[in-house]
Amino acid sequence: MRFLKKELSVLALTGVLSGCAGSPTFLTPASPVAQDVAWLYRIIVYMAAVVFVLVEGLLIYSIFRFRRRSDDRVEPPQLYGNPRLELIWTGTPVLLVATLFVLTIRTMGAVAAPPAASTDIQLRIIGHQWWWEFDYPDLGVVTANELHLPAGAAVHATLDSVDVIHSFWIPQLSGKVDVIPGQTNTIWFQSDQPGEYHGQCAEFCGLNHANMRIKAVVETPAEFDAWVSNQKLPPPPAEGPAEQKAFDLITHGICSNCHALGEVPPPPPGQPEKKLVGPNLNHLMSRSVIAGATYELTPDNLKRWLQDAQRMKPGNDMIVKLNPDEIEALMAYLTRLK
Amino acid sequence: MSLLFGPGSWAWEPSVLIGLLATSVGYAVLVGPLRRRHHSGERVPVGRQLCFYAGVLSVFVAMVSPLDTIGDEQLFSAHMAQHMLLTFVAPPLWLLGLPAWMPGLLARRDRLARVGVRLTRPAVAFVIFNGTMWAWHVPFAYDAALRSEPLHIVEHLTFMATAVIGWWPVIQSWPAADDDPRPWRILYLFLSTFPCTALAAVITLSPRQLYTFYANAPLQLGVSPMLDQQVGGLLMWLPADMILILAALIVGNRWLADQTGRYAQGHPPKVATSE
Amino acid sequence: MSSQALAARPRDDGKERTALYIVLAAEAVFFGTLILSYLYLRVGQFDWPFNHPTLSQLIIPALNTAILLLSGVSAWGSERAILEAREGRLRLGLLVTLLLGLVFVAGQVFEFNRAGMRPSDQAFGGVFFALMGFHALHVLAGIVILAINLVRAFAGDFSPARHMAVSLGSWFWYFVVAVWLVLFAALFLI
Amino acid sequence: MTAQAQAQAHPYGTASEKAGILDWVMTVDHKKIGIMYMVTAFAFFLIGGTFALLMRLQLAQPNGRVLSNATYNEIFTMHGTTMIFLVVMPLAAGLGNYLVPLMIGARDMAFPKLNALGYWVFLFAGIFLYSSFAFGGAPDTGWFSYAPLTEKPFSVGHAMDFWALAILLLGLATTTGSLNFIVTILQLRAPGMTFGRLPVFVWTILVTSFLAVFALPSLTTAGGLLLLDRQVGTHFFNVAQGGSALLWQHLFWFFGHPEVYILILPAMGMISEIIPVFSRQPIFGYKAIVLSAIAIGILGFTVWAHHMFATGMPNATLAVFSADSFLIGVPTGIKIFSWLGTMWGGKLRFKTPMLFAVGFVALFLVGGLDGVHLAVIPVDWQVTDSYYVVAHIHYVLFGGAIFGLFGALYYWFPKITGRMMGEGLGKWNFWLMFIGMNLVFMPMHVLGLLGMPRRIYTYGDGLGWGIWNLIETIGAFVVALGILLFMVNFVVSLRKPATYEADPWDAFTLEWKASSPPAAYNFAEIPTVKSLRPLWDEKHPDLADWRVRE
Repeated sequence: MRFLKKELSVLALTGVLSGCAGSPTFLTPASPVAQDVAWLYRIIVYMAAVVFVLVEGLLIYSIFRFRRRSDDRVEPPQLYGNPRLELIWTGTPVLLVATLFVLTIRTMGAVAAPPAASTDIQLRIIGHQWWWEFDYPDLGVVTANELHLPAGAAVHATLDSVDVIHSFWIPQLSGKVDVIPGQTNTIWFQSDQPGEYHGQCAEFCGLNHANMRIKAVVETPAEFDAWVSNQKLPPPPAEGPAEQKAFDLITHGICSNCHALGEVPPPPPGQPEKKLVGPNLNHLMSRSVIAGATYELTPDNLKRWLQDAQRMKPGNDMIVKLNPDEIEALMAYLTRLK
Repeated sequence: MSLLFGPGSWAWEPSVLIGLLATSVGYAVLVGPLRRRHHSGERVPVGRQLCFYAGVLSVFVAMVSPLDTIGDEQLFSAHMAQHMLLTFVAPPLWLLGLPAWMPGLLARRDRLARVGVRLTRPAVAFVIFNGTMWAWHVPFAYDAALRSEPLHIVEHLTFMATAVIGWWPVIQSWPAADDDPRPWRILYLFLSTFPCTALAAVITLSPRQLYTFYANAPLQLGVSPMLDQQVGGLLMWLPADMILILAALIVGNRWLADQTGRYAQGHPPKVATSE
Repeated sequence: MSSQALAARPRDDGKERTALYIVLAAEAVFFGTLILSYLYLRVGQFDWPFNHPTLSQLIIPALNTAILLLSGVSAWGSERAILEAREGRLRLGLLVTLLLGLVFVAGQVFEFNRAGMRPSDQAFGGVFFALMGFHALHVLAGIVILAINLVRAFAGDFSPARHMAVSLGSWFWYFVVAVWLVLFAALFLI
Repeated sequence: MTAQAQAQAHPYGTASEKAGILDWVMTVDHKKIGIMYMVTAFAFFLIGGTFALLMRLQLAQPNGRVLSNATYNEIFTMHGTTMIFLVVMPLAAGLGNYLVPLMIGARDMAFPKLNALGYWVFLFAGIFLYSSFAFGGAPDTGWFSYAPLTEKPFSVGHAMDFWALAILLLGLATTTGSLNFIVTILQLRAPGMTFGRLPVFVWTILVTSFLAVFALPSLTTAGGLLLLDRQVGTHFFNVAQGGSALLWQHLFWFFGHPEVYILILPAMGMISEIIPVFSRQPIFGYKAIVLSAIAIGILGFTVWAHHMFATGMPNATLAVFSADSFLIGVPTGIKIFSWLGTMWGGKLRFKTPMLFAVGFVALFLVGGLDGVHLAVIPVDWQVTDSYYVVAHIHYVLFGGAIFGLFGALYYWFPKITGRMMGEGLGKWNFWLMFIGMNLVFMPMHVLGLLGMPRRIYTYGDGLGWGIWNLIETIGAFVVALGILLFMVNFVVSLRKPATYEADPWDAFTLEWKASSPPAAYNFAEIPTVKSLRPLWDEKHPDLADWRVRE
């Protein structure tokens, strides 16, 4: 049985190392940080494998070697201990863990700070139950769930939560950092390879913890700049009565309770700023995902969402009941928010 | 380098030097000639004597080496290291060097002896040692000690004195005959980790500077004040706990040894098997 | 049940005492974690109401502390009394301790209200409420023990040979006093 | 059922002669209380196991439709809470209750009434916790209930109040139990039973009890403050009002890490009794095993922050806690080697208890090794809160604690009932559980590495997680089958006529000197002990351990 287990683990490891069908694993890293950690992990796994084989080997050996023959009634010589031996198997682990500790410290130092002379992106990551808000203060861009990054840039992010504890994790780009209310954590990561990376909230944060995902899109600087300049555009003016109706719903109607559209207007004097619990709707259709990156953002899904958000993501905050012509109107306008 | 050997980096404070010298000589005389003359007790093994001198040495390192100067002027962490030497390194070493008969000499003055016995009851000693430890780390007390030299001396003296009291129940009662059963000493050491861990945790996890003195101390050797404070806390956290755990294991080891005789030390029986 | 009867063994003495020591140690850890929670919040929070306590703020807590200390003395007196077989003094000691305890609790409640604090005032309101409250609960528990002992004392249930209950009661009381001294220092003096 | 089993004639008159239901309710006998603990805990074990199967069904494939997210969250929370507080702890407490007095040659626990009280409080707390299902839903914030998710605004309804109250009650029950163990072991040992001759199992119970007594207060504080926040309106965990979200984690893990050893140490003690008997050797390096238990115990109180590596602590702090956590690997290694040393040069009999004990060693090793990985901070940042951690805790608590407990049940069943458990079914039971548990938990390592976070009720396809999850679900049912066989075996064995054999395993320690099942007073006369293995001394006067000293 133990053999089977060993095979399993080996098989598993190889499966993992070969990047297992585009899984979001730090063992197929897309950033220097993840790379260092992957390297470290391989080392310690091989160390563990040696110990594993050694000890299980001893166990299996003594199982077969010292099995009592059925006819044997003689007691074996009684062995009470062996101080020298015990000293050895106290000392060896000490050396092993000491090695591990040195490796740990080395890698921590290596991943502590970004390499000099790389372009920097400032990013504010804000965790909401159950979606991610990404704010690029220097670029004046705010988006949700879909994180755009230029390849080769070092991203310096601060993490805040508006409600409970979340944890930000895009395995191929960086390890986890908890997103804690009342405490601003920081993290940096950098991706040199354009591509799409799956991330997800890693600290249980309530009903839809499983549906609080991240789609990270790393693109060439050119593509990124194009994306940014598009994101800066104001929402298009409404054309025709239907769109006007939708526009009013969004800016003054029921939608405006949770959502903003483009620039958030300053609150009327004397009133506190409205706490927006939903993503900004501007450039909605420029995102490829909706509902905490749980679904592709297609017109059909958008319509289903407007019809019954609770069926798609039970327990989320969008509990409005919209009547069919409102939905038609909204579809007409929202689908134009490219 | 200049830190280690630069001018004024070593604090050749005469009072300290004289004190240490007097202690060592006094000890040497007590365990040497005086003991032989008055037959005050069995001779002290060299190892034990070395322990005592090691204790003196660690005080020397704490009080005279640059550790002292840096701690007093620049780094909380250095100051913490100094205090660790004064409370968790020197006192146990001294007590290891103290043969059971030596306090016996004092015990002839029975009033003093009675006080000593009271003070070194585990519960009492525990409170005195940890109470002092905590009291001095209250920000205003700590800052005050840093600002006034006399108070600073009082601080260090109380640290050492109470540490001796705190370690007494652990070390002194052996090799002398045992009144309190040894297992209690393991528990005593185990419980002693709690106040240490707690105090260290508060210092380490504090999001702000606790001690104004270091918050606006001069040159920080390139260490940010916050990091300095965290390192200081950690210097108390792990080393203190580890020393206590180590002590607990040594005590437990000796205790089990004579609870089991040679049993646990692995001597196979002479007869191998019975037919 | 028979097993219970048979469980009585010569080495049984000190069972209760051992148990009490362990309980008190555990209780100490409980209050320790409470105080740590308070310190952890306090080092993170800047508007602590007692950062520089004024005399007027301290007067009542100080009085309470004195009262509790006094009760500690009388508790000690009652224990000595029974060891010296002076039942009158024992009853007196228990009674005085009990009354002082009640006064203390009343004082605590008064102080908490006088400070105009509500449990929901910021975090520190909760801290005061929790620390003083949990301690007050222990004082009340101690008072119950004292009351029982008092009744038994009037029933002439104690003698130098039979004093375990009194001693345990006193020990618990010393603990309560000690904890308050720490709390007083932690809440009002630092 | 045990009652009726023992109701048959017994040469000496058993612990539970004609034990009617009232007899059980009123009893203060440590053996009956022990049995009640075990039966109750096993019932909870079946419930918690069912929850596990439900979770596995839901996760068997991407976008599973078996459970709603609400239900799933309740179920994984209750699975964790149940297995830790209502299964492993009370099972160990039950065995301890039954065995400690027998092993140290006492006639009962130090405080029999307190002992009974502890059990009833535990039972009530369990039922109370489960009654939350009937009152608007069970707790659904995970077994470590991180604030502020547990605060009123995010956990409306009473689930969290139920959880906190139940935890406080369980804390009370465990504390009374531990107190009882400590005093019993310190005060009621038979003449000659020095601490150097205490069976390792008794030692681990002693250490565990001290851990419990000093770790639980922190949990009590946490639970108390949470209740104050929810009911009185204080703000301990409310950031907006000067509270702190991390305060909960510090309080919880200061309890939570020692808790891990509270769960595993007794199991270690059990196999330290089983392996020597079935290897026909004394435990190898008794002193080392005892001291390592003590070391693990004390170290356990200093490392709690390693559960918080991702909370944004400064690197200096991280480094220290990493080092501290590594250290725990050392005494753990000593234990594993001591067990190997005990088997080495012995004559091994592979009865079911021994199978489980060896299984423990084989599986616990894995849990130890991947546990070390979690102390490697940069790696921890990747694998913490992923399925890697789930794999780790289950190799320790299922491969470790549960295997140890099953071995112990097989080993001491004859002592408790006067009957043997069936060997054939026993072996099947072992192999199914062993193979099954590896099928369930080995792939969890892989899933963790593949980026699957723990506690998600669903996952999309195209992430390469499906296949591994499917294997796990299959494995889960293999385990379930094994446990089913155990129950069959249990019932069948109870229906067999009793043999009342006092010492069927040719064992070493005092409990086998008493009759099976032991008389209410355990020993007609209290034996005098001369070594760690009093029965070995009796059977082999010329080889007696105490002679070895001459």
